[in-house]
Amino acid sequence: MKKRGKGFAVGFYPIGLSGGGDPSQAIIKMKPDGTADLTIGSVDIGQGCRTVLAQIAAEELGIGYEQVNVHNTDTDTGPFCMGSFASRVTYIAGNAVINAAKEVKEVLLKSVCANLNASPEELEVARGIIRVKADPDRCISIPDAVGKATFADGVPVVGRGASMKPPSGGDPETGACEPCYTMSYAAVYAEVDVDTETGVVDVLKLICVYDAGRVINPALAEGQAEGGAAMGLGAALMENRIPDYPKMTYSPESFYEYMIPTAMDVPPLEIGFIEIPSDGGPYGARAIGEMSANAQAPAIVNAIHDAVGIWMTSMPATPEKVLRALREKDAA
Amino acid sequence: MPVLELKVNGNDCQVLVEHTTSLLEVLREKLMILSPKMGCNTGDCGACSVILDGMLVHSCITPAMVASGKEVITLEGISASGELHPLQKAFQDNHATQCGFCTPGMIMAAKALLDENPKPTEPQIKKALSGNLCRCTGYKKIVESVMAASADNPASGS
Amino acid sequence: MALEVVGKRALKYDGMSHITGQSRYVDDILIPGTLTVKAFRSPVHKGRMKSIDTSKAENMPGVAGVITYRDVPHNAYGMEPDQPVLVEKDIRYKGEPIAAVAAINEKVAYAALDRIVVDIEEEEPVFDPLKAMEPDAPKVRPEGNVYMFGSEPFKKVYIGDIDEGFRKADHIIEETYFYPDMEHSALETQVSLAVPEAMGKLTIYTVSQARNFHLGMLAGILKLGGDALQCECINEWSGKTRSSWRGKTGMNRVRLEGYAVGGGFGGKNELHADHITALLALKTARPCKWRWTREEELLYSTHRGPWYVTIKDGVMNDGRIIARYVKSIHDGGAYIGFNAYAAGKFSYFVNGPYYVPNLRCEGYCVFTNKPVASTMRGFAVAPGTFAVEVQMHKIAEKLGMDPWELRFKNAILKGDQLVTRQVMKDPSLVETMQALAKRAGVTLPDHLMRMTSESNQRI
Amino acid sequence: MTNSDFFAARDIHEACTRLSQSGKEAHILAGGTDLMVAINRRRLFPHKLIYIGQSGMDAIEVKDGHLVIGAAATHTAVIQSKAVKDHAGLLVDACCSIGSKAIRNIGTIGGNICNASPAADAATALLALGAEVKLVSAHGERAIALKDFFTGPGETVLQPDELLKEIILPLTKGDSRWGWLKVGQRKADVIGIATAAVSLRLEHGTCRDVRIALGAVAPTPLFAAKASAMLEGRTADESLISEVAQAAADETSPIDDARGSAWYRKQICGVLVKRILTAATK
Repeated sequence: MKKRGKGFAVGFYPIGLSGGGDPSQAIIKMKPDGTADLTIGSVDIGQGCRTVLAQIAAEELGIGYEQVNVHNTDTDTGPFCMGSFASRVTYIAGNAVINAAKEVKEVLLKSVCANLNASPEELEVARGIIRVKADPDRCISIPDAVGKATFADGVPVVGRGASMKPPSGGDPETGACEPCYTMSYAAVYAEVDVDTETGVVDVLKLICVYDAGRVINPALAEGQAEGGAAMGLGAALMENRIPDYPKMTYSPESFYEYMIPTAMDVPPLEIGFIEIPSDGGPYGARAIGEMSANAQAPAIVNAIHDAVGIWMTSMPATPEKVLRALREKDAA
Repeated sequence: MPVLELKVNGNDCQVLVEHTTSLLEVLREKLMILSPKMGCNTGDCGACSVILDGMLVHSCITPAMVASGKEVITLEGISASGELHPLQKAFQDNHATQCGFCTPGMIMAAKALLDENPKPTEPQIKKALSGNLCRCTGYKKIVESVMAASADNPASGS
Repeated sequence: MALEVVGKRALKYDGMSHITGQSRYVDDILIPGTLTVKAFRSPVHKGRMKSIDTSKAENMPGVAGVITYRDVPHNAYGMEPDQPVLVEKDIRYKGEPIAAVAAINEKVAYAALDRIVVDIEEEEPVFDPLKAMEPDAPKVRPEGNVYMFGSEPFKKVYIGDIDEGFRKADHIIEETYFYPDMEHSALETQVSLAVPEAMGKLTIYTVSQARNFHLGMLAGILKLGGDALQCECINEWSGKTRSSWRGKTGMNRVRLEGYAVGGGFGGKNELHADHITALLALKTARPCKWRWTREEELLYSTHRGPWYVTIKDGVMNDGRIIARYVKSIHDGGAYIGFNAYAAGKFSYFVNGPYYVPNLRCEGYCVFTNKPVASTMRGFAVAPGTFAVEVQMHKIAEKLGMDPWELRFKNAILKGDQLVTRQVMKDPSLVETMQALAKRAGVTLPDHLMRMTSESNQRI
Repeated sequence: MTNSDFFAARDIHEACTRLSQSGKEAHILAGGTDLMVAINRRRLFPHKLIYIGQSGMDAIEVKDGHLVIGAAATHTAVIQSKAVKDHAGLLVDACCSIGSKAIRNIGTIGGNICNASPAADAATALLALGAEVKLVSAHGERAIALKDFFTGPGETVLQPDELLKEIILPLTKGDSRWGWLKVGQRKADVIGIATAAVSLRLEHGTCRDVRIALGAVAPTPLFAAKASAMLEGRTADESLISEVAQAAADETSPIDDARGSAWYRKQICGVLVKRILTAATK
């Protein structure tokens, strides 16, 4: 009948196109009321890159999140971004935004330093003001500073930023190269029930822990992790575009044939982050998008083994494949 | 061509349709009500979910003529007063949207549930939403949002 | 300075528009006069198109335009441009676009497809990558069914000496794993709306995840900037001199505009519809919209190609993995797409998060008569993660060792090299596993809980 | 509505008359959950639709010692009906596992039968409940046992001018027991790889009126006559249940398809029968 098993698996995932050479760029301009327009080329596919990049811009500029508009509408206005793939946007576009904000701050500090009787290096930007680090009472509000730069100095308060890992082609003999900035880490724990007569695997619980470095927005990071867990579950148990592989006999033609998990299929999920800063990511961020969907399948397969002693080396572990493996084990 | 008369989000509408036209096509292409989405056109994903005379339906496989004389509510119609529906607010506060494509149908499915059962349990919510696929969220924050909306609004209705 | 905004649960930028149904996706953009596009796709898995006659479709009332390969200025695209926009002669997968029509509505568009006459000589397809690798297999492509990485039929990466490692090892553990073909299943299918603008420019409303990438490809296909396109240049990833993936001029003639995107997961990293709607918009001088059906999406869009991963590990009695050989076979479908890149990415990270001093990976990328494989969440690493992580449990079972202990023993630590010789500066597997164990209620022995990635003290 | 393409029948008589006039050009439309999928996928181009959703054919009532369910009753109506709950609990369980809430709200029990899918959940349960169906045309009515209704995948004895009017079930009596089990590729909104429905009555420990039906394991929903007879009038024990389950599996003739192989279906349908019988005869 039903047998319980526990398993776990880990994994890591690189940030950015493997081999580098994938730039992201950002432009920030300030309006005279101290609000900002952040223009990027990165596409928001639902993961929330506009949210995260607006948070980074706001943090750097010392203004509120709601004060940042994000524009990523089209390729004429937006600066270059290689794309929203390879778990790269938070890290690479995030650094581009930081660099753009730095340039904005340079313009502003240069404009107001005389008013504050200090050199630009002696100033800092925080909570809507520019102030002298050593004497925080000597300060000017960001709207006033942008106003001065715009209307008194007549300079545009604009910053540009880019971030890119230079291409790393690799040694033709050994393949040695530096393919990525750094890695994110995943560890997933699964508990399953295996029905020994039908082969049905019931995943009871998934606990997923990630080191995504500094988490820029915990709610969005959880969302990625939860969606990744569901996709990993689908990969482990049901999803297959070519069920009769390698024959193309039964290619699914609708969502009634290609199964993805429903709300009923996703077990209770527990998501945790440890935040070990990365070397070079914005505020120590790593990535979360893709690595969140990888370790569930092996964790579930290892749990199935713990339950009934079979190795499901071929995914997905459909009821039929599990039952066949159980029968083979019994026969052996 | 048959004439279809129906009420959508409180407005009386008259449209010419073919006998095989789906309700989704009428909503999107004739009435320009765009929150119901076409995700599969086979009734499997739920992105087109609307409420027809109090019943949740997949508008893509509901023949438009079947809605004759009936009332359709779409996501646009649940905050007509200008205030967010408790479910909308809960979806926002609980970060339940990612790409947003399933969201209109998901909220309508949740509304149909709460209209019938103002205090559903978590398994009841999951069952009620199981015809609405979401590839982004893993459903957790969606289910939490429905729980939150039902807790805040004991007599949740439109 | 304490962080003020970063680290906060800021509400999603587009959350309010999602929950009120106001988010506009490409299919929600309604422009009067827009034509509906449908594609005539290959009915066979493999074949040779001897002739195509679209005149009956063109002459139908309500049909504004029909395109075939003759209408494509540069009929090749991709990372190493090898994929035709529309089939000229060789059909390499079932569903491959052969022609496309733009008509006043869907009904007319479908009726027009029924009037396109093609003469196809069907040929024997090959679906199994293992069969495709055999010398007498039907050829998916004239140059052979195995992608050549320079002079070798696989992507090779190695460090140390695996033969030496296997000699010293106390145990050899070998297994082959299979990772299936998956569909991204974003709820929004491929949609494209191309709108001719003044001065011969074009705006394309796109679901692309990578607009600038696709802008370059489209500039190459459409040749709107003149002829000086598709120069030979160093391919950034393969390091080989080949045609570039991007056109060299004309990027100011096309504007890719994106609205809300209904999910990607890697399924919108390849051109699916934008090139064809663009060609039809240019031909008809009217807005053209193409929304793929779910059936098209499942059968003919890009997908995660299946992988066979064979791992042979040389392991010591104390659990140290001292040698690993990995052979992967990636079923890439009919074209190169991102497949060669994928073989590289797979091999770079085939260590898993473990230190293995002697490692060699040979990554094959095989052509079969299937739609081209492409990127999908966890791209090229997910199959390796699956194989390596089940392998780790198998090793633990064989040694009678706790699988946690085995992973801590081999964990990548600060300063360790991967097979690429890239030095890990900030690894955190140890800490991630410790956190998981705590959450899962697994009590690990003190010596494991005391470990740190930073100290590089192997147990 | 008098439009010739779309005819909304106000009663069954109108529906029959229109059907006999239109012949093969017309399709009966009830909920449309199967028909519209076929239309949207361009597998079917019906010239005319005769809509029976407003024809009063959706009543569910106890009449003359029988439970009578109108063919146009939706699955949701069946699930919510007290009469069905009281007299055919098995049907409630089966209808709950059909599609999603939105499908059940509009899909009808008559549609589930007439579509004649081998995997039809309601049809399988109705076989186990000993259902009769009443077919009607402009020329008259006839009643046949549901097990004689199906002739193949998507094929039935319905004549071109006939439509399914209602489903007639015997009222349960005494200590009635039933069970419904389904194995699918996921937990909800799924077509069964195999399903099993069993109904019986315990009379002092003896099994009476045993009916075992299986879905998705034959060209039609399958009434396992031999297995049912094997248990009739006997006291169930573990070994008898195993024999009956095996007999049920032996009656199947499954095929390979995207959801599973014939081998797998044979393996599990017996398991499902065994589990239901074990629980039901306790």
